[in-house]
Order: sequence, then structure tokens, then C-alpha cells
Amino acid sequence: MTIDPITLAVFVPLFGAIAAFVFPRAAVWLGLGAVLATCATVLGLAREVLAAGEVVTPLGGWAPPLGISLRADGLSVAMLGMSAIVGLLVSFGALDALRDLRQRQYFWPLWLLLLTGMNGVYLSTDIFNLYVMIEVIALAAVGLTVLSGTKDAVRAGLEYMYASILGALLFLMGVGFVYLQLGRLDFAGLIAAEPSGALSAALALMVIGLLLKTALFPLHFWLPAAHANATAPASALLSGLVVKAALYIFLRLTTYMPLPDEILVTLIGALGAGAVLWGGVQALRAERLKLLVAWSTVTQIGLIFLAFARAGQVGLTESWKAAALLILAHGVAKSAMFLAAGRIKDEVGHDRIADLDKSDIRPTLAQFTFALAAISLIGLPPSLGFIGKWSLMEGAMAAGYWHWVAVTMIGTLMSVAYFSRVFAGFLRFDRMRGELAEHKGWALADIAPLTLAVAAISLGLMAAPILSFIELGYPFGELP
Amino acid sequence: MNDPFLLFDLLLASAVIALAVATLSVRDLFASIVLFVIFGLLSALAWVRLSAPDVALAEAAIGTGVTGALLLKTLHHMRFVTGRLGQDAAESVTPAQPVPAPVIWANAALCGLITLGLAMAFFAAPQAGPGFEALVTDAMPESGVTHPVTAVLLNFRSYDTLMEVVVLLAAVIAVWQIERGLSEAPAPALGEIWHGFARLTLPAIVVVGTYLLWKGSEAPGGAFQSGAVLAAVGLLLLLSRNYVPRPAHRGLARWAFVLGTGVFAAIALLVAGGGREVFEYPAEHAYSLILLIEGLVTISIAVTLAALFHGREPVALAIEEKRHDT
Amino acid sequence: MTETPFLPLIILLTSLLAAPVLFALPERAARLRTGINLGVAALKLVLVGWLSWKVGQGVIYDISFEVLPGLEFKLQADPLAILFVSLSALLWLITTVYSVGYLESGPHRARFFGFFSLCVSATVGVAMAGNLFTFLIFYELLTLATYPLVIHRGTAESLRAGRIYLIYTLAGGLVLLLGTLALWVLAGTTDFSPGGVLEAVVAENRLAAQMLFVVLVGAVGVKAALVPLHAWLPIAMVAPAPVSALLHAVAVVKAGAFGIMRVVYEVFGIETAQALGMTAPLAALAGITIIYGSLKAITQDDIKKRLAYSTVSQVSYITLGVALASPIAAVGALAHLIHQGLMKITMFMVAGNLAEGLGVKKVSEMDGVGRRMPGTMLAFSAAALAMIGLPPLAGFVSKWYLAQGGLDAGAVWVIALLLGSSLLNALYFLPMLQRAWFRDPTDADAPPKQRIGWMLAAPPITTALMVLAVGGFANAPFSPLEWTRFVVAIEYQE
Amino acid sequence: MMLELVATALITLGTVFFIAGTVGLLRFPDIYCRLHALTKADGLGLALIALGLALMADGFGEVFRIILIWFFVALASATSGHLIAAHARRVDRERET
Amino acid sequence: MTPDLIYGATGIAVFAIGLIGALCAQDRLRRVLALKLCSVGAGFILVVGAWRIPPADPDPVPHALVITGIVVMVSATAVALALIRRLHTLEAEDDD
Repeated sequence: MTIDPITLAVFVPLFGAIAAFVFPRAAVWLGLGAVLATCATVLGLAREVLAAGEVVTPLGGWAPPLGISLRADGLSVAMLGMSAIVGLLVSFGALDALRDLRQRQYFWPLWLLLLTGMNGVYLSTDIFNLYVMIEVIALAAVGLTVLSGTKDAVRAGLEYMYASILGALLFLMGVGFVYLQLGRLDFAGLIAAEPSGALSAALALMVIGLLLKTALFPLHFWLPAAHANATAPASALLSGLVVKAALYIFLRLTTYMPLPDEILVTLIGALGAGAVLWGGVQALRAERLKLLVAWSTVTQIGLIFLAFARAGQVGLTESWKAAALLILAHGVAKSAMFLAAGRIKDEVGHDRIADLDKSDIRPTLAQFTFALAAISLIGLPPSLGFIGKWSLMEGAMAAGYWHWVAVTMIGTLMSVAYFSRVFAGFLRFDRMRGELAEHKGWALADIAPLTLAVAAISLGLMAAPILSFIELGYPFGELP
Repeated sequence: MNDPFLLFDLLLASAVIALAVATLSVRDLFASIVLFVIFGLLSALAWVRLSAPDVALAEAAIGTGVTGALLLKTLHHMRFVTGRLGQDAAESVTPAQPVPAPVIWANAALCGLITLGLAMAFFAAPQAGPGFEALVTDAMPESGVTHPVTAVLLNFRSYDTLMEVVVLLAAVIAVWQIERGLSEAPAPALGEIWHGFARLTLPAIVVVGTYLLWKGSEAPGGAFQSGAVLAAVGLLLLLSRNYVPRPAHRGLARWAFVLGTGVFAAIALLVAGGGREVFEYPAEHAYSLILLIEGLVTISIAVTLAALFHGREPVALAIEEKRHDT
Repeated sequence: MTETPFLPLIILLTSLLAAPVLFALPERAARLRTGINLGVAALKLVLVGWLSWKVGQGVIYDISFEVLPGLEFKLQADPLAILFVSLSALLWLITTVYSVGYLESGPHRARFFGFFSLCVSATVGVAMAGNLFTFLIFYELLTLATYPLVIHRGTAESLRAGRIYLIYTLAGGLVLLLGTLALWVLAGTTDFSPGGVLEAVVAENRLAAQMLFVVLVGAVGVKAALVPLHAWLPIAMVAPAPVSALLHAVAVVKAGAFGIMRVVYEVFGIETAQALGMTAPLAALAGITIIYGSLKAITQDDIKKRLAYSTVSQVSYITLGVALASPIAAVGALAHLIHQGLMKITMFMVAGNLAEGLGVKKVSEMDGVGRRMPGTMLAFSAAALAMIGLPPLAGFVSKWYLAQGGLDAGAVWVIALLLGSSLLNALYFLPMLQRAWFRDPTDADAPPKQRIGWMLAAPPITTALMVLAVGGFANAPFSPLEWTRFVVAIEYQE
Repeated sequence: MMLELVATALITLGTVFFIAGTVGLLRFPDIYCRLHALTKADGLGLALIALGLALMADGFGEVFRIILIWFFVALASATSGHLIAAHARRVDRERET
Repeated sequence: MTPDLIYGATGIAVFAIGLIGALCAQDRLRRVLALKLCSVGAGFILVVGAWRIPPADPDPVPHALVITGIVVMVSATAVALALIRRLHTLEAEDDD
């Protein structure tokens, strides 16, 4: 029995989830083992992709359009890799962050199902299959959102659930229209299709659904509360990884079914700009640390769409590469930041920004980690976020779209402003009620977020190999 | 075309639309749910008209039956919780911030536009155009079953179906997670007649469910419809308190939830190798493998749907009683 | 001819790798921390010495790797870089000694020295950046590493100053990013190369090139404290004395001035810049900054504020020398990069000592301090007189060359400017000397607030001696001035 | 032919009963009357339709299935009618107290 | 005029009604109902797409997809309803 790593990438976390659910007492170890095994699988797949450019497996031996095949190229493996590695580190972070036994028992199966769903999305070549996968993600993600069980979390989780279902149903409606027009649902069919009214409608439905799921302004309404009220590891997964799945589908779709009009590209860019500005304003006003971080996710999603629109329709192929870099950068940095924020909250006992400097406990290493992650999110060199922003602005400039450059710069300044609110809370010492408490300033639990944050910074110097890897198999539409 | 059924179609379509509007516009939530159930059944009828009996069965059993039961249970729970606080239980139970009228109109206009666009796109799309049917016909001999829908679900696109069962699994895990420690609204006393009814129907339902499963390989029916019907057994048992979940049953329940998914996935992997892909059942065993998978998936679906209805994970009674006291 | 191509990288890494170790050390491990600090600083100085020797012999160091297609991270050790690297390596060692003394009992020492180390790495990186992209990376790192130092005290005031500092420098960094991008888009390279990389662009699109000049010089001008972008500098003086010394003499302001050199000489090329008509306005701006800074300095009573405005003024000599577009003025500018560093670091360390030892923070409190801290005040006097431009001290040498350059470039107004500026320098430094030496202490019997240890006393005296030496032995081989001539020969492609 | 006529007549009659039941459901004043109309009329209507269909059935198997359908639907409607009435009575009592 | 056109229009109408409800409904439970309507609307479109002019058999693949969709939707509904129950209890406890 020899099984390709490409199928295992979906099956390993699935079996992990099953095992972790059936044996709740051993959930932690089974879960960790499954995530590790997923990492190994992805590594194996990466090797195959490096050798062959793309890997395709028709499941059940039925070739599309009748059957469903899995396909991996550079981009999908990059997304798989990001999920696996970020997921592994967040899993380590969860060991400490989830102190409640019941939370632990449910965290692992839900998280592994989430991983199953995400990996499934990254390997899928069939739009209906994508619909099922985003539902797997949605249910697992909502389960994780409300893991803390507080009223705010449940309320936010419900809001998230509504948005998720609606997004998925819009997508499903789009699938219906694709079928009406083409009589098939695989990507190859989409690529070959002539433009038509039904396909435009389908694209519109699917894109709106996906934008809702990925929380692009003004469809972001559900995100801040959901991400801010979840427990830290869940927030890290939701913000760092989950929103990327819908983004990835959007990327694939717009590559295979190009947006029919320049105006639409500009519109999406404008929504991105709106996200950057509105999210920035809200982050400036946020009273709690995790809420601020959640709003920063809104702005970062906007930034990714700015990158998408940076050079208009003509430059879409290149623009997607910039966006992909930003997606990876945000995935790593944001998960680090949420874990660090969770650590700070755990140590200090609250996460009210205005009162951080009153605390006589300073979890220094977590704060340092937070700052490192912020550097990447602000886009300061040499972080991956910086390289992403560089690519964004480079393309916009080369195309003469100075307005996108301006928005990016304003967004960057705003991010400096809202993150420095937090830094002030870390570094101010004259408002403490007493002496600085004897606190060693670090804990073993800081290692996972720190690793992520350091990765977010140093990956920037590896952008060239990353870029050449994600171009394997021509995911951005240049056919060989 | 002078199809005499067209009038029926038009009437049915208008009824479906009217019920959809009514579902969302009546004040009383209970009425709303009842209207929804009728809506679902009429939709199923429409699908029968469109020669989709499998879908109609699934919609009637799962989309309407199980969903309706879930909705009613939730309504009951909400009224119980609110009623306990001494408020008027008959009124809308969710504290609602009124949506400003302009927003409603804007949304309605937006939806109107969307509808218009979709309708235009729909009427411009090719009608009754070729789909997968030729491919399916060609592949049927190798599928191991004779009913095309079953062949699609459990062979050609079994990956989707596996993931669908995974969605169910995710749902039940999420629900158990969400309802940790939630106290239960006491079930209403249903009386002797009900118990007699339950006793009489239970075996019949089991027979029907099994029949549907068995029949699925050659005619409309199959794991999902059968699972839903069998889940009804669970519902009846739970409602009549003939079965009360105990903490000791948790382990068994977990196994039952994952049984279908696990075996389905395991078989998918095990058949691979020797030039065969994952999910590629050897033709000579395809029928038995599909039947095995369907059988186990049915059990999982039935148990899972019943568990979704029951909601919270069975917990120790002591905790439960304590919660009731407070 | 390349021998050990990794030498620049090693120099960069010495302090960069020391930083995490210093962060991780527990507060109590003071001895170990000091050992690492001094050891690494000394090691770096030795390595830099070796590097200078090699570069003096004509070895070219150049290491690079691709970050994005075509875009490289590039370190190079050209003579101009050596000039700045040597300055920072030398002064780092001295400032480290001083900081150890200064912060002996303060809180957060691990954090302080970690960022201190990072700050020096960033400076070295700025110096050795082989293209504007790499320059940008270290320029931003410098901002990030200095911010925690500026707000080290953690008071409301220092946080406010830190915020202003951060806003100015990060906005400047953002504009630099914009300029770098524009350069990359326009020229297809961001490499530093004598003579510039923009000739083709200038021929094609003069306006774009001019705008690019404004953007780039404006961006680095923030750190160089060119008026009107200087406001952060006087505010940032709330930082501890060693940090101020670092900011004013070694790292931040100098990185800005150095950036102006790189931009004018190696991005545009002096001839191109001149042809664009951008040098004259820059020179005028520098002139305005020189006078404005001096005038503001006169009105300050706070010693550190007065010194800060003095920096605003003095650093612009460098800009002026660059903008005059005359090789002789360039020699003056480059020499002033070193000279001003030595003079100003002396003064800030002295200011720190006065505050620590005597509690004197204002000029009006300086009566008779010369008698109470003679060594320290001698150092201060030497630096102040040099700053005014008393021959043969360091300041005189640079001003002399600047004046000659002015004549060379046909800008006679420069002479007047320099004379006026020297007069103003005298007006704000001499009263301080007069109070220190010729007035009786107001409370002569008051015991010193705290004894000044050798770690605080020795560094300013050392740097003061250097001030004397670089002036007195200006023409000796390997003196800054000699090296400067070497650099200018390259930049002017003679 | 004859059979078909009879069957059609039965089904039509059944439908009339159903309609009558529905009118009753909509027009009668309180829950008990409504239930009365509904269960009675529908029970009869169902039986008539089932009978009509059974006459037209292809074979014994189909007849058997129709009988089963009739049996279970009648059972379910009787039970649910009872449950609704019982519930209504309980609510009424609660309201009185 | 053929049934597929009639029911296709019905599906779109139902979807739109559900959409309005999902956006405007004030009541939590009713929003779930609205979403459920959307899913039925989408189901209509797929079933209509599968329909072929009578002597021909319909395409079984969309049928399978709709069945999958129905099961997925019931799962999502169950989770949403569980959240509603939980939230309602939490809010009620809060008011005590």
C-alpha cells in the first residue's frame, strides 16, 4: 500500500481528529502527533512538487470532470506548509494556553478537522468540493471560536456562523450557475469556458461569498468580535490561517475565471483600501489588546486585496504573487501576535490597553514577541510583511497607480500609530501601583509565538526562494 | 407546451414562494417553523416533479424533518429559558435591536437587484444542457451499483461524500463543545397515547430505514435518507424518554459518530496501491465495499443526527441536577 | 581582489548576535553582561581595524544575495563605509564603557544593552549597505532599536518623546521606502555606485529625477535633522545620556547625514545632482539649518537641549559640504562626520556626568562646576572650543575645508555663513565655559551628589584627547582627514 | 374503465374532504374546533384517496404499500391531534390558574 | 415553458427571499430559517440544472451534490441552533 502524500495531507489530520475525539484523554498527544505527521506529509509533497512542478491525483481513478482530482503546485504547497508549520507552533502554544481540561479535549479534534478542511481546500480542483471543504472549515472554526464559552465569544461565534453559512450558500448558488452553463464543475472546465452571463453571475456569487468569508470590508463585520473573543490559540488559527482559505479560493477562481472588467478590479482594490483605513481607525479606538489585533487582521486582509488590485487587470498575474507573499506574511505574523497577546493577557490578567502600564507584572518575552510580530505587520524591513508591501507598492508604482501607494502608506502609518499604543503600555513604568513584581519575564510557552515572530521577520530575507517555489506548477495562470 | 402538469407546476411554485415569504414574515416563531416545514415538503414535491426523487427524499427527511425537529427543540429551549425568567413566553424570545427601515429597504433593493441579475443569467443559460450524464452512463458498469445517484455519491465523487460525513462529525463535535454544561429544558410529558404510538411506529421506522439503505444501490434511497429515517427512531426514543443518554454512553457515542467516517476513509486508503488510486474500489468488490460503507455511514448519520437533536453531551447527573437547582 | 568576503558580515554579526544573548541575560548578571559588552565591542573594533587595513590596500568586499528577483541584499565595504564603520566601532566601545558606568544600578539593563547592541549593528549595516534597499533595511532597524533606548526611563515624558521620535523617523523611513521603490522602478537598480545610477533616467524624465531627489533627501533628512524635519531631536534628549551621545554622535543623526552622502554621491552622482539643479537648494537648506540650530541653541537653558540644537546646526555642515559639489568641501564634510562625532559625544557624556555627579542639568546651574569636576570640564572645554572652530582643533579642520570648498565652488556666502555660525557657536558655548571656570560655585560646600567612577570619567576625556589628536595630526597617515581624501577621490571619480 | 371511474370519484371525494378540513382549520374559532375539523375530515379524505389509489394500483405489492401509508399517516395524524389537544388543554389550565 | 424554467425562477426567488431575511431578520431563529431558505433555493437551481426533457433521464451528479448540500446544511443549522440555545441561556443567566 503506497499512498501519495497529496492524499495523506487530507487524511492524516482527519484520522488525527477522529482519534483525538474518540480518545479524549490522549487528545493532546494524538493531536500533536497528527499535526507533526501532517508536517511530514507536506514536506514529502513539497519534495514531489519541487521535482515535478505539479502533482495530480484523480481520486477513485475517475478523472475530472466526473471524478475529483487533487492537485498540488507551488502555491498550494506553500499554503499547506504555512498551515502545517503555523499550526504546529500554535499547537505547542495551545499546550499552555488551554488550561481547562474540557477545552483541551475539544480543541484538538476541532483544530484537526479545521486542518483537514484547509488542506482539502488547498488541494481541491473542483468547485463543489471546495464548497464542502469550506463548510468543514466553517463548522470547526466556529467550534474553536466559542471554545472559551463566554457570552461575548458565543455571540461573536453565532455572528460568524451566520456569515459563514451565508458565504457558503452564495458560493453554492454560484456552483449551481456554473453547472447550468458548463455542465461541469472542475477547474479545467472553468479555464476552457467562454465568458457568458451565467458564468458572470456565478463568479459574482462565489466572489461575494468568499469575500464574506475572508472578511473584506465592508463584509468584515463578523470578524473582530469573533477573533477577539476566542481563546488565544483559536484566535491565532482563525486569524492566521482560516481567513486565508477563502482568499486562496478567490485567488484560484479569479485566475481561472478572470474578472471581466477593470472596474471590478478597481472596486476590489477600493474595498481593500476601505478595509485598511476603516480597520486602522477601529484599531486606534480599540480598548482591548485582542480586539486591536483582530482589527489589524481586517486591515491586513484589505492590504492583500490592495496587492491584488495594485496594477489593474493587466498585472494580475504578477499582483497575485505580491498578494501571496502578504498572505504568508500575515499568516505567520498574526498567529504569533495572537499567541503573544494571549500570553500577555494570561500573565497580566486582563488585556485592556489603557491599563497595561499599570500592571506590575511584565511578561517581557511575550511583549517582545508581540513587537516583533508588529514589525512584520507594519511592514518594516526585513520582515516578510515588508517584502510583501514592497511588492505591492512596486507594482502599483510601475503601473502608475499612485492612489494604491498612498493608501498603503497611510495604512502603514496608522499601523505604527495603533501598535505604538500597545508599546507604550509595555514600556511605561511610572504608572505602576507598586514595585515591579518579581517575575522572570518569560516562560516556556513563549517559545512557540517567539519562533513564529522570528520566522515572520527573517522569512523576508528568503522571499526570493519562496517566490520561486510558489511559482512551481504555474498557479498564477501562465500556462507552460 | 401544453403539459397538463404545467398548471400544477405553476401552482406549486407559487405556493413554495408564498410559503417562503410567510415563513419569514409571520410574527409567531412557532408558526414560522411550521410554515417552513410545509415549505420544505412542497419543495421536495417540486423536486419529485423534476425527477429527483433521491433529493426529494433527502430534503423531506433531513432538510425538513430533522431540521424542523431541531428548530422546534431550540424554540422550546428558548421559551423555557425565557419563561423561567417570568417573561411572556409567547412573544418573540430573542432580544432584538430593531433594524432601521432604510436598512431593510436598502437590503431589499439589493436583493431585488441580485434576483434580477440572477434571473437574467438563469434565463440566458443553456437549458437542459448536457451535463455529466454521458460520463456517468459510461462509468456505471464499473461503479458496482446500478442506481446512478448512489454511484456518484459513493464511487465517482466519494471524496465529497466522505467530507460531507466529516461535516456532520464536525457539527456534532462543535455542538457538544458549545453545549458543555448547558442545562436542558425538561421535555414535555407526552402521555400514554404518545408512548403507544412510539411503540407501534419504531419497528416500522427501522424497517423503512433499512429498506431505504438496501434499495439505495438500485433505486432512490441510500445512506443519507436511511440515516435520517433511522435518526427519527432516536428522536422518538429521546422524546419519549425511553432512552436517556448517560455519561457512560459517551464513549460509545463517540465511536458511533466516527464509525462511518473512519471506516469510509480507511477503506479509501486501503484499496489504494498496485496502480489503484485512493478511493478506487476494485470492480469485483465495489458492490460489497459500497454496501459496507453505506451501512456504517448510515449508522453514524443516524446516531449523529439524533445526537444533534439531543444537543449537549451526556454529563454526570450530579452536575445536571445542581444546575437545575441554581 | 577579495580575500575574506565575509568580513563585513562578521563585523555586522558580532553585535547582532550579541544582542539576543544580552537580552537573555538575567538582570543580576552584571559582570557577565559587561564582559560580553566590552568584549564584543573590542572585537568589533579590531575587526574593523583589519577591514580598514585591507580596504586601504584596495581589497573590495562585496557580498549579496537575492531577496526578490533582481533585488539584492548587499553589503560592501568601500572607503566611505569604512569611514563611518570605524567611527561607530570606536565610539561604540567608548559609549559602552560609559553606559556600563551610567546604568550601573538602573533597571532594565538587559533590555538596554540588547537594544544598544542592535543599534550599533544597524549603524554598521547602514554604513556598509551596498544598495539603497539594504540601506533602508538597516535604517529602519536603527529606528526600531533606538526607540526603546529613547524611552528607556519609561516615564510619561520619555514616552511622549519616544512617540514623536517614532512618528518622525518611521514616517521618514516610509518616505525612504517610497523613494527606494521609485528608484527601483525608474532605474531598475538601487545599487550605490560612484557617479550614480540615474543618468539614463535624468535624460528621459528630469522632473521625476528631481522629485526623487527631494523624496530621498527629505527621507534621510529626517534623521539628519534638516530644518524643518528636526523637531524630534531636541525632544528626544529626554533619553539617558549615553543614548543621547549615541543618537547625536554615532548612530541616528549620522546615519541621516551619511544617507545624504550616499544619495547625492552614489545614487545620483554629484554631477547629475548638480545638473538637476538640486545641490544649490540643498546647500541653502543646510545653511538655514546651521544658522537656525545655532540661534535656537543660544536660547536654551537646559544643557542637553542646547547641545541638541547644536547638533542640528553642526550636522548640517556635512550636508553643506556635500551640497557644495566641490571635492574640497566634500573633504570637509566627510571629516566633519568624524570630528563632529568625537566632539559631540564628549559633550553629551560630560552633560551626563554633570547631571549624575552634581545634579546640574541647566546652563544656569553650571557656576563653578569646573572646579568641582576639573577633568570632565576640561574635556568639555576642549570639545566646545573645537566646535567653535579654534585652530588647530578638530572643528577648525572641517570648517577650513568647507570654506575652501565654498570658494572652490564659487559660493562666497559660505565663508560668511561659517563665520557667522562660528560666532554663534561661541555665543552659546563660551558662556558655559565662563560659568564653569570663572564663577564661584553657588553651593561650593555641597558634596557631590554621587561620585563619578572611572567608567564615567574616562570616556569623555578619551574622546576629548581624540578631538585634539584629529585636529593636531590631521595630515598623518590614516587620520580621518587622509582617509577622507581617499574617499573623495573615489566619489569624484578622480 | 369502470374501475378508473370509481377511483377518480373516490379521489375527488377525498380531495373535497381535505378541502373542507382545510377550510375548517382556517375558519373555526378555537383550537379544539379546528382540530376536530382537521382530523375528522382529513382522516376520511385520506382513506378515500388511499382507496381510490389502491383501485388503480398495478399489483398486490402496491396495494399493500398504500395500505401501509394509510395506516401510518392515520396513526400519526391521530396521535398528533391528540398531542395538540392535550397541550392546548394544559396551556388553558395554566392560564386559568 | 417547461418545469425547469418555472422551478428555476422559484429557486431564485426563494434564494432572494432567504437573502433578504438573512440580512434583515431581527430574530436569531428566523435568520437560521432564512439561511435554510437560501440553501433550498440553491438546491432548486442544481436540481433544475439536472433536469432533462422527459424521455431522457436527469443528470445524477447534481442530485448527489444537492443531497450533500442538504446534509451539510443540517449540520450547519444544528451548530447555529446550538449556539443560539447557549447564547440564550447565557443571556438569561446574566439577567438573573
